[in-house]
Amino acid sequence: MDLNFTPDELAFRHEIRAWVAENLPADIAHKVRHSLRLSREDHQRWAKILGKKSWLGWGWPKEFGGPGWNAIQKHLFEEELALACAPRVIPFGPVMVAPVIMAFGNAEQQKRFLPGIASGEVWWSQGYSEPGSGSDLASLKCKAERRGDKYIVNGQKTWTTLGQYGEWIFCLVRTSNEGKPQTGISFLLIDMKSPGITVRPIVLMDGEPEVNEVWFDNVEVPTDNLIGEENKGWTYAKHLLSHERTNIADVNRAKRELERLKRVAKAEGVYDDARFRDQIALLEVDVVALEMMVLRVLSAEKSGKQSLDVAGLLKIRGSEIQQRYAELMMLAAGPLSRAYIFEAMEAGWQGDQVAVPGDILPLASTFFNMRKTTIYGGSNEVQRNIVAQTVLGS
Amino acid sequence: MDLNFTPDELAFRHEIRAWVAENLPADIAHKVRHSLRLSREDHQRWAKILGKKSWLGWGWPKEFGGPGWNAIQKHLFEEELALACAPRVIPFGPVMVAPVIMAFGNAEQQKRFLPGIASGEVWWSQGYSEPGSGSDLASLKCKAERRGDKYIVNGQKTWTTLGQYGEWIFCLVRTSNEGKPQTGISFLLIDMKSPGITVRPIVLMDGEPEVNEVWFDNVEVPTDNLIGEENKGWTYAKHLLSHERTNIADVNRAKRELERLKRVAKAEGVYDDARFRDQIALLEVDVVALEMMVLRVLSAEKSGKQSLDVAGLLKIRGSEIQQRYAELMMLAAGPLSRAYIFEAMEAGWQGDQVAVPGDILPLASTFFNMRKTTIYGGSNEVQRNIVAQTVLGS
Amino acid sequence: MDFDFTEDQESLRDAVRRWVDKGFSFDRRHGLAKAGGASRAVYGELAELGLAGLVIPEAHGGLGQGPVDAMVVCEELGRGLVNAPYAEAALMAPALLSAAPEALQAAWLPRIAGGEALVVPALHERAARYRLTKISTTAQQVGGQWQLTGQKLAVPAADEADAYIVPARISGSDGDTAGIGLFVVEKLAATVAPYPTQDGARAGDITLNAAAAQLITTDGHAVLETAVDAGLAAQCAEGVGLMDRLVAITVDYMNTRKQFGTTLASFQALRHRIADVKMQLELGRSMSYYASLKLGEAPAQRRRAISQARVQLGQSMRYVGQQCIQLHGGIGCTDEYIASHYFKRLTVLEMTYGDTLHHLGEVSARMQDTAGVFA
Amino acid sequence: MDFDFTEDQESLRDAVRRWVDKGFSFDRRHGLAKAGGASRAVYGELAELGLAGLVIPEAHGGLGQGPVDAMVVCEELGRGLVNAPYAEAALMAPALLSAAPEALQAAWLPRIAGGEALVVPALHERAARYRLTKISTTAQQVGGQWQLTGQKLAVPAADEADAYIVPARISGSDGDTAGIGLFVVEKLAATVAPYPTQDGARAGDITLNAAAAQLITTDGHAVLETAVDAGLAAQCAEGVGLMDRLVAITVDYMNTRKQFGTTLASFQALRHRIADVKMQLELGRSMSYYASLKLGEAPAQRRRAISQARVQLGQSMRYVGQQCIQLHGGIGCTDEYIASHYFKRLTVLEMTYGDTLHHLGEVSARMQDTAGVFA
Repeated sequence: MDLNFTPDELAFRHEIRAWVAENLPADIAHKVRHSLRLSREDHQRWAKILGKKSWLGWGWPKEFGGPGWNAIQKHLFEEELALACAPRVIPFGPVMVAPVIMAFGNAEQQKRFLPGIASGEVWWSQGYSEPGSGSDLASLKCKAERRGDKYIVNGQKTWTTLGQYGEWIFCLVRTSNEGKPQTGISFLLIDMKSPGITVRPIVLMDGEPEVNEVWFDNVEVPTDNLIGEENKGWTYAKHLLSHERTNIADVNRAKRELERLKRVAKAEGVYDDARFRDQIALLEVDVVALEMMVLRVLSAEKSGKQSLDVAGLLKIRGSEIQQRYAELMMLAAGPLSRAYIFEAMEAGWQGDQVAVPGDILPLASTFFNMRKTTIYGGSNEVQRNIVAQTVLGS
Repeated sequence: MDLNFTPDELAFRHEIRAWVAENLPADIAHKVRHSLRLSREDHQRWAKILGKKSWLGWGWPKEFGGPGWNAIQKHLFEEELALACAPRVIPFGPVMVAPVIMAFGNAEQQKRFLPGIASGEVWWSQGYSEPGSGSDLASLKCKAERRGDKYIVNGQKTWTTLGQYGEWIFCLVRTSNEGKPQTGISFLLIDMKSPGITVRPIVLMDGEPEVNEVWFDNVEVPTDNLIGEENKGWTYAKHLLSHERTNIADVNRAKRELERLKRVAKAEGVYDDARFRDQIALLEVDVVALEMMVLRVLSAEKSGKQSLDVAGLLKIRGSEIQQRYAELMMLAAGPLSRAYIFEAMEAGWQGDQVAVPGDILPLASTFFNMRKTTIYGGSNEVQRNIVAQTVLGS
Repeated sequence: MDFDFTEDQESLRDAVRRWVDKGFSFDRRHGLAKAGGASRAVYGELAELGLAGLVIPEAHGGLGQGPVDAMVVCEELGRGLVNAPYAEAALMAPALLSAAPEALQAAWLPRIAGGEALVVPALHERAARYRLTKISTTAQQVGGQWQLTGQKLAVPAADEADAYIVPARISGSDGDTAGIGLFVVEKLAATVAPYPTQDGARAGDITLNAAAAQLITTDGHAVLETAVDAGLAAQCAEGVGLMDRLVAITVDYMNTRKQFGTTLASFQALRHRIADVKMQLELGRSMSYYASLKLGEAPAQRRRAISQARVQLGQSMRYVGQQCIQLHGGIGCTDEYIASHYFKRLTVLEMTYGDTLHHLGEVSARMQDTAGVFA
Repeated sequence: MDFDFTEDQESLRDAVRRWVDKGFSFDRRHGLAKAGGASRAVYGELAELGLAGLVIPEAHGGLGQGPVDAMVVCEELGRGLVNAPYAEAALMAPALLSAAPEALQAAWLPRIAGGEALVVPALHERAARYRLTKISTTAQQVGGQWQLTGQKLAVPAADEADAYIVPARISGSDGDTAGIGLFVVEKLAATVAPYPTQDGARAGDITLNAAAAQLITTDGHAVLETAVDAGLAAQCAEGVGLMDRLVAITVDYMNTRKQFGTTLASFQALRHRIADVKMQLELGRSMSYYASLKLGEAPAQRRRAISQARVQLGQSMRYVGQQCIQLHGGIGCTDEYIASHYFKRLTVLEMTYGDTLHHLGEVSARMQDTAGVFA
């Protein structure tokens, strides 16, 4: 057992850190540091910078143009980006659909889609959830009927994160009603400019249109866009989920936000209030424990010796921690966090006579936004079902 | 709305307080105050003192020789006894079986059994739970077969509190296997001196033989001892449960123990430790909130205006609070509470050279003993089922 | 001991509830919030019901009612998610003015009672958090006229109010209870930077630069505490109303929404959660009664009781709010659905006039050997 | 970065586990506890496995192993619910003696390593709780001989030990880190009042009345902290072993015990509970690794890390212990069933060398701007 990184790992970290310091635009980092609103252009600009370095697909193997890093290198890369206040890479392209295309797409599909993902040129969205299918995803109804070399897609997806910016969307669609619900699902790539697609933003409780409803009305999709075999889409989606390992815990961001919480607490005069400070101390322990759990998983992946099936635990704990640091920052600001100034979420906002400091203004919004984290990506209740299944073996 | 007691109620409280001060034996109160071991004789002595005053059946109507108090008077009586460190009245006779006999027993049974209960002469036990029937009480198997004017009882009861002292036991027994499990249960009074009964104490984790297994091997019980109708016992038992209203919360004891917690914390030097003190403060809020909830129920009973179905909530919260004050007292003593001296639970124990103060010695044992409170009397999980049913209406 | 409401109180409750049912739909509320949170019109309608003068003495044109009546109203306003500064304007301001010379009372109270004047306390300062004695705003007399200089933040309905009640330091320094003056400052004398609030209402920061002020009292700390306690008790009641309704909404949703072929209400883990939610609601309701019933006690007992209540309500509001969102799932996080608005109001309430940790500190500092409802 | 155990460590684990499986059944454990908690024989068996000298330098007859090896052993001792003062005698006492003059080390360490001598720290004093600098026991030199006077409470295996390592004040007063001497006091020099403990072992209060003592060091605070931290890391590991096994026992029970016609494992509310239990177990395991891996750091980093770990373990041990009893129901509360014994040991562990609140205070006091495993 050794808690230290190897000299090679440390050198790798140093390389990443230097590169990020050089290449991350300061205006974007500023927005991330203060939870300000990121534009589509901000996301794209950063994605293309990463893409140019071939690091947008930082988890990709070399054969597909990725860096071919191991689990620990990936983690170090993610950590350096997070600590430097890089925006989170929109995962739908490089992290979610790309591995599926690599594993189950044909050579033509790989050639057609992967470069645009790797470069950050094409914005992908995810079409999984439906109004009636949240935790019970397999009950999805959005239908794709085969007509010659096309699928005709009808139905609705929802909770499509930043779908208003999407150019392509990967969808789970129902291609059969026979057998178990899981067996009639296919994995389809759909051009969002296709006629018949309507996107309607849903405003979340923080006032931001972060997710969308996407309607499909007789949308024609070439059968060339089917990944793998018809009715096998559930398997591919599950493969994808098994790829989401440690980053689901978002521990790197938690470390950054814990630092920020301490800054906010100092500015608001509660860092030296023993009661409030104890809450920070408890959270600090939570963050360290989560990081240790993440490192255990990474070490197991590297050595292949231990098997650790704790993805559910990482999701549950990570999301609870995200909610907690957001809550404590808001509580530190107290009554002043009641202000809600939509424009103040833009960088450079100058509220003429408003005396509530700009640093405080996004805190409550962030707290409200964070309520989603225990719900999305498989609600924490669903995660507990999964953990219990593993623990009880029944 | 008025939080104050009426002058009449205050006068009543005063009367009780004066009587208790006069009549509660100091040696018994001392044991209660310090969580020391109470003997059968201690319990009996106090029960007979109450019985002589006709207050052992303090909840009884006048027609059966009780004082005929209303809900608030009963509460005040219970509170005064608790605060004065009277032992809890063993409830199986006066609180549990007596109301069933009054409501469903015949005149002969009432005449035969109630006087012995009211005077404290006869020690009653409860025979409900069975090894396979804990939370799922209706699945009980202990069988009573009718043979002429007798029932032949075979089977086993368990968790019989202080059953080793019992002279009579009221049992739920299976008299039919037809229909729903609930419909084949009868309510039987059994003389524990009957041949065929074996009582084996179960030692709980604090080292005390507080509960028992009771075996019935062809035990003959006169049919005269059947309460009400055969196969209707479940209804009677439920009636009894509906009588257990506010005292299940045990808030009076909680108030007394909160005081004691503060004394222990002072003696151990942690009352002025802000972190520890905050825990006491939180518990204090819990206790006041529980008391308010109890008072709301009492007021509703008195006026009949509001309907409040919160017995499940009182059980859950009351038991959690009991565990918490016991935990905090133990934590206040810290490493010193590790000592386990069986003899130190006896009043008057003098541990020659033992330097750990006698006050501390019962604290961990009490904490361990209290683990039962969230399990017995319908586990808190079962209570949550009941509360949810009420809230959801489904 | 009696927790029944009188017939008058039941009528009062019905009147408010009828007004909410008829006149304050979620659509209206949502629309007002989206348009910036203006509430003067809503407050005017409450005044028409006589509620603005609820606790103002009859001599000054009010109804002269007590804390339990105020509790009834606030609970209903909470249930209806009414975004008006009722507690501040109709309960706290009159309490503060009660310490004023008779002439000043006569100048303001009848107009407050009638709803013509909206007067709100302006208490918060930067980094003062919940300490009532940490006041940077100063007051000095210039030629017989009091002038105030300083800044107050997050003043409710700042740009809709006619006047503010402002604590300012006449002498002493942070932590001193002596030397705190209370003043009425008319809006025209202040510079107001208004903004919407997270809970769909409106607030603002006001800057006073030698602003003309009318003196209520030069020894205002005690009455400030009294008024804040009245506000806290009102918040407790509002919180109960909010929770009560949010739980009902959630129960409906659980009985309707299906996943895995069955309603959410059929999953035991969610059933136990709603049982825990119910627990927090009833503990909160119990302590809301407690707060209102203890408002008339001597200051030490009153403050202790209020803080005890707020510790419970703080925990209850947080748990009920967060869990009811969680029980909804995604829909609970959206702006177009009502639940999130209840949740946001509950969240803001916890941070007004002391959060849970603040009041825990108060309880801890005021702890006695014995405790209980009658201790 | 690597969390794999070496082959040697796996062999060590296997050796301890085999001994437990063969020689330390619950019946034996229960019997020992009922008979008063004597553990010398058990400790002797551990010594036969070489464990008494695990971390003692080879020069003094030990195996010279490190914290991870100690962690492996303690985790297995926890899993087996072994009631021997292993951490105190085999880990803490050698750490304390490492500050002694070479002659004193040579006099004791080989005998400890071989298991011939059982030497335990005697640290607790009345109302000192967990403060290592609050020491009433005094040391003075009389004719070249050190003499100690005072009382130490809850000394592990007090009447089975051959000697105690006793901190005593040479100079200074409560709170001073300077002036704390460490001494070896042989049992014969002390008056011992022994008693069984709640967790099935044995302890005692020792009274020193000008008791003859051998000086380890006159400046003992730093080494005392080091030794206590080694003990705390060992406790973390033992806690993990205890929890791991208790969870396994509970899972078995849930899969077997039927109520309402089905196994407990089929109730969703209980399934979610065991998921939460698993969470606490894995967080605890992670922080136990952390504690052992940080033992070699500089004092400030080491203390912070150890307290962070103990805050997690404190929470984990409490939750896992209490919930596993609850999940059992009545049987979990009985003395004859194994679960309650795990629970009692977990409870006692939380109160040894600092409870959760104590260590939270340490974390709070040592907080830096950044935090994390490598901070």
